Amino acid sequence: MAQKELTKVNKSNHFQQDLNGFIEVLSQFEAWLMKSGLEELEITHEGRHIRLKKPGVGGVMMAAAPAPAGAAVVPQAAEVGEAFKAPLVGTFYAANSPDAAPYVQVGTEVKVGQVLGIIEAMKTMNQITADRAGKVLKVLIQNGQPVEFGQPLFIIG
Amino acid sequence: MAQKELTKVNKSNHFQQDLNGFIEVLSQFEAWLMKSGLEELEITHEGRHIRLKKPGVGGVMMAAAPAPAGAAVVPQAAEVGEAFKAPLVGTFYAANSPDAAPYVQVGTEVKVGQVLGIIEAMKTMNQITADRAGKVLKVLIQNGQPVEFGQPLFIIG
Amino acid sequence: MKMFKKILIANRGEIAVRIIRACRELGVATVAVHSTADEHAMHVKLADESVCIGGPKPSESYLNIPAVLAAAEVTAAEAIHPGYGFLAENAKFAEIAEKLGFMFIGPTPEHIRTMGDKITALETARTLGLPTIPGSNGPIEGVDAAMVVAKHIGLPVIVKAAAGGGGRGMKVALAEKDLRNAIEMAMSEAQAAFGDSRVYLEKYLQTPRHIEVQVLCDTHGQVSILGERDCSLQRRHQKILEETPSPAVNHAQRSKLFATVAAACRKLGYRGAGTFEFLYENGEFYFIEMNTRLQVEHPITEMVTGIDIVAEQIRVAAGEHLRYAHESIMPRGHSIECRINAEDPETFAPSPGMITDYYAPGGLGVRVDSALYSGAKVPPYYDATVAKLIVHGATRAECITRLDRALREFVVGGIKTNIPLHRRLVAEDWFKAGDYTIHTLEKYLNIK
Amino acid sequence: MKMFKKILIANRGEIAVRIIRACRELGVATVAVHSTADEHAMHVKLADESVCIGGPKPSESYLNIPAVLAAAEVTAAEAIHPGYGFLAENAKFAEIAEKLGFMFIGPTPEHIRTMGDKITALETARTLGLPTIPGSNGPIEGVDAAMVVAKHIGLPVIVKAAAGGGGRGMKVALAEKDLRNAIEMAMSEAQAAFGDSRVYLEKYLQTPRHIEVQVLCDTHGQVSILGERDCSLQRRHQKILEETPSPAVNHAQRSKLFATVAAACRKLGYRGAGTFEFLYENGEFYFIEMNTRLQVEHPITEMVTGIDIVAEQIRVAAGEHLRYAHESIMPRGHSIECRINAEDPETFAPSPGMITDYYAPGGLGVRVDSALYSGAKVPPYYDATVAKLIVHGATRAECITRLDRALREFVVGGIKTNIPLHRRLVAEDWFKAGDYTIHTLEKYLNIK
Repeated sequence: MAQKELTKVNKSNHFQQDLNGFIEVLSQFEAWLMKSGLEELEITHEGRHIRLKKPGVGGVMMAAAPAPAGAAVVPQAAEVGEAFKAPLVGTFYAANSPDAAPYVQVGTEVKVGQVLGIIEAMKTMNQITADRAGKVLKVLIQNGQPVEFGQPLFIIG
Repeated sequence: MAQKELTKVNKSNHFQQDLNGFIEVLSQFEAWLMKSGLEELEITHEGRHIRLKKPGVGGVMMAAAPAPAGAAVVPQAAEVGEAFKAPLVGTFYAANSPDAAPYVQVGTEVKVGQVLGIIEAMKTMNQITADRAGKVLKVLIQNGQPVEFGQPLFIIG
Repeated sequence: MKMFKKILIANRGEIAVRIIRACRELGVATVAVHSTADEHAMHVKLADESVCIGGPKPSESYLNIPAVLAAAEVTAAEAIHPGYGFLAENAKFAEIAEKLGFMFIGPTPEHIRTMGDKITALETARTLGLPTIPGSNGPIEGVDAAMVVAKHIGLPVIVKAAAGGGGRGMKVALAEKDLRNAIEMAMSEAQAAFGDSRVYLEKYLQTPRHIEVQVLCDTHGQVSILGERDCSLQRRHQKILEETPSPAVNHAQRSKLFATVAAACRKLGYRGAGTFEFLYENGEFYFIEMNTRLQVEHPITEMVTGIDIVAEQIRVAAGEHLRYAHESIMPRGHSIECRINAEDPETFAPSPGMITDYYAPGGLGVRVDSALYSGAKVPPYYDATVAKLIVHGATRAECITRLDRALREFVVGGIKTNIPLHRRLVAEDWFKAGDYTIHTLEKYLNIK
Repeated sequence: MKMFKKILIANRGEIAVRIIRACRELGVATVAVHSTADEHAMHVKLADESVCIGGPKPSESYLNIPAVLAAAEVTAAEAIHPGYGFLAENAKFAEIAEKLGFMFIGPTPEHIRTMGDKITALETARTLGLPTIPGSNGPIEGVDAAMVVAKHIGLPVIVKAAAGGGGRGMKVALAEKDLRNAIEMAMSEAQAAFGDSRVYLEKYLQTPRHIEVQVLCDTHGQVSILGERDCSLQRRHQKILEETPSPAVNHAQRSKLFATVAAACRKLGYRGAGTFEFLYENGEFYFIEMNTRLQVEHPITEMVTGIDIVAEQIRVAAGEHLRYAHESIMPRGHSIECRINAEDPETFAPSPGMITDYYAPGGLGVRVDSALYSGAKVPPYYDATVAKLIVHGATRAECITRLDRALREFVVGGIKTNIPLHRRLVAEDWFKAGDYTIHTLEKYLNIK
């Protein structure tokens, strides 16, 4: 069992090593599929299986870049931290006054309930607080910027 | 382990090398599928598996029965005869008068140029003649019926 | 006053798309707000900017006043169009918005408040000279007194227990010979049930139609009456098909009604677009309520008048003078709207989901207001009306055959819609004859 | 006479769809004919019946008279609508069709023939009292004689070699001081080139507009004039954008023109829909040709008049009286049509292919006539016009902003279209000012 698992991890690593060349192959298939009148392409070849599908037939629309015809399992940057998202819409402030130091910076260890910043909405200052403990790995927002509901503000891991 | 890796990389390279030829083959399948009344094409051949799918019938629309969702390379009734199609639109007559025997029936051996029936269009009687020799295997049309351009009338093999 | 540079649309779906279109045509930039469920919605794609304001539930986003106003702040919008539903008739929202310096595209908060309360609205209507359903205006004691009042109101009348509710002690007298009996029975039932024999009397409408009048007023005292709409076809108080002009109202009735409504608007000092709703029976109109906002069915009025009501709302909010004098409005032809709902056409169960195919009918006299596209999602959280098919014809008959043609072309795949119901309705003889009341649709649905 | 039970549409593409829609609204069954390339075309899907009549080339199918008529025979159609293009102005087809007992929905074969020949058409127009481009009406000898004629015609004039062609011996005199010189040079060039110094003279139009008048006539002598269209924006004699009313024509000019055309129709005894085309310059109209059929750009006239021209054609063919007296027609607002062509917007190279995405703009005042849908094919064998975007507005300015809005919404994926060109055009100041002639578009395309 352990061995099997190990094999699997190895394979996975290998897969990642191969990824660049493979992505190129995929891109060629994607280009071909997008140009074609088809909707789906599925290939099994020497132990590999690929399935590409165009976005929902659809009216698709305006702007909105068509999602790249997806395929292989993309490893998320999951283990290295999680996004703290804006709980409301408004203007973000990193500190409680223009001259003050920001509440948190990259490297700050935060506790549950610790103030991370302020979002101003309707002339009201709303303190936003950490919902979990961890270290601030990234700050994704600048002082004074408008934020949407659900917009990632920090990576805390 | 090293060996295994090498093999795999080779394979991958191979896959990439093959790509141009492969894309060409794909394009031919695509052209065939788009022309056909089918919706999907799936082929397994010497370790390769390919599946192509047309966009979801698309506009779909009104009446017009959706093309039957086809599948694997259907062996055509090719060897057993070929359809003789109506060369023009009009009303089909199997004989030159209501009482006469039909020009051809199942089993009739026809020669090139032999009269197979009459299509009336604009009050004019147009004799339709065989474009190849063979035996009438099936009669697909009844006396007095309207026919479209390209409608199969007989199977001649 | 100058036209706005940027407007935030505090709504979603077809009406948000409708408003964005009007803004584009006026050269005004647009901000869409949306819930997390509407990230890929059409109004988000069409607007110049978009802001996610909260979760899928209306209370978290489209009804979330601080979130909507914060979005207006961060995008520096100058005005807010509320559409219909959600915050459109929320006086508090209008008030806070204007306090924060945003122009609310609608009437004053006071008018929203006055008309939003049923009792205040009726009282105001009477003050404004609008006809309301005649009644005893208070409880009456004694059969003979009630007889006098009833005869004054005119038959048929409905007698209701003053202390009651829920139908107890309620009697209808259709003819004069039944009157005394009805009053006596109502009074004795009222006495038995509530220990109080006093009754209210009110005119009883047996087969009324729902007729409403579209008004448009500027801030300089000018009032335009854009015609009436017949919205009698309703199921559970939800309109599903509307038409203009009403097949039941004649020219003299219409002129009189419009003059009364115009006078009421002037007296009220109303601002923007609004709708006065009436019950109509035997040539008489009875005010029931006023909607102080854009109406779902406004497009049929646009089709016959040629006036872009949403653009006019925005112009009025920007302080412009109305460009359409009451007298200059010449409705042409006939228009019908079918509300296309994401629901089972038999059971009326909601049918959210992904739109797999979409084909909107086109050609002469056919308009589609919709937020659908192939690949769009209809989330389960919001109103079922996902599209409106609006058809215009030179005559009512032409309009109906065109409507039938357009309904047959309409393709909405992936969800169920009430298109099949509309197709059945427009084929019915009573519909073709224009012969229906507010009870017709429910009866029709119960019979089959 | 009774309305037809079944009509065969001898066409394809958007115009076949347009006609099928009109038939449906009249309660008439439809037969689509199609080539093998159009098996899955929209007109085939929409019609009640369809018949494959031949191969992809027009000559094998849509231009194949026996095949079209055989299809009408086998489906027992009573009438044939030819649309525009293909067999629409083929007098022989109209003649055979009527001989075989089918009603041809169009004018008589004689009128098609008369107006189909340029020279006969001009002669007929003069007989009918229509203004044509003034000229010498024959070759002239000698400079002095030519001077007299030229002054009679009025400047500017163009002098052409009577024996010539291809521009040789052609001179333009813009002002009187250049006249003698121009005639002398033309004559000596003509003498040198052809050994014949005689010349023709004709009024020279420097910056004309293309203005056409839509007529509708029944078989009982009634004539309706449905207004004019300005189709000056052309590239290689192909119209690409049309509007009504013309921004250049005033009320007095319009009234006079319409009266002249109406008189001509009566004198001719014309039947059905037709279009008189004129060049217009300095307040004067000059007849150039007549189209004895439905016009591509007919929808803009429908948008302002509210009259369904295709339905009227069918009614007239069925022997009905026109329902629209000339005097009752009250055009309202402004309408513009953009022809959406499957072509590269820069090089104009045709762009057939499969439609991968399709979203037609909607909302107030927007009409799309098209045979496109998501998954449709645009075959390489036929006309490049795959859709028409027709927009209506209360004013020309409103119409233009609405057009711009609609063009921005329009999505046609999988092929190239000229939508980007239309977007550029409607943004140009000269277009917004209505300031253009038949030369403007080509100059514009050459400059940039």
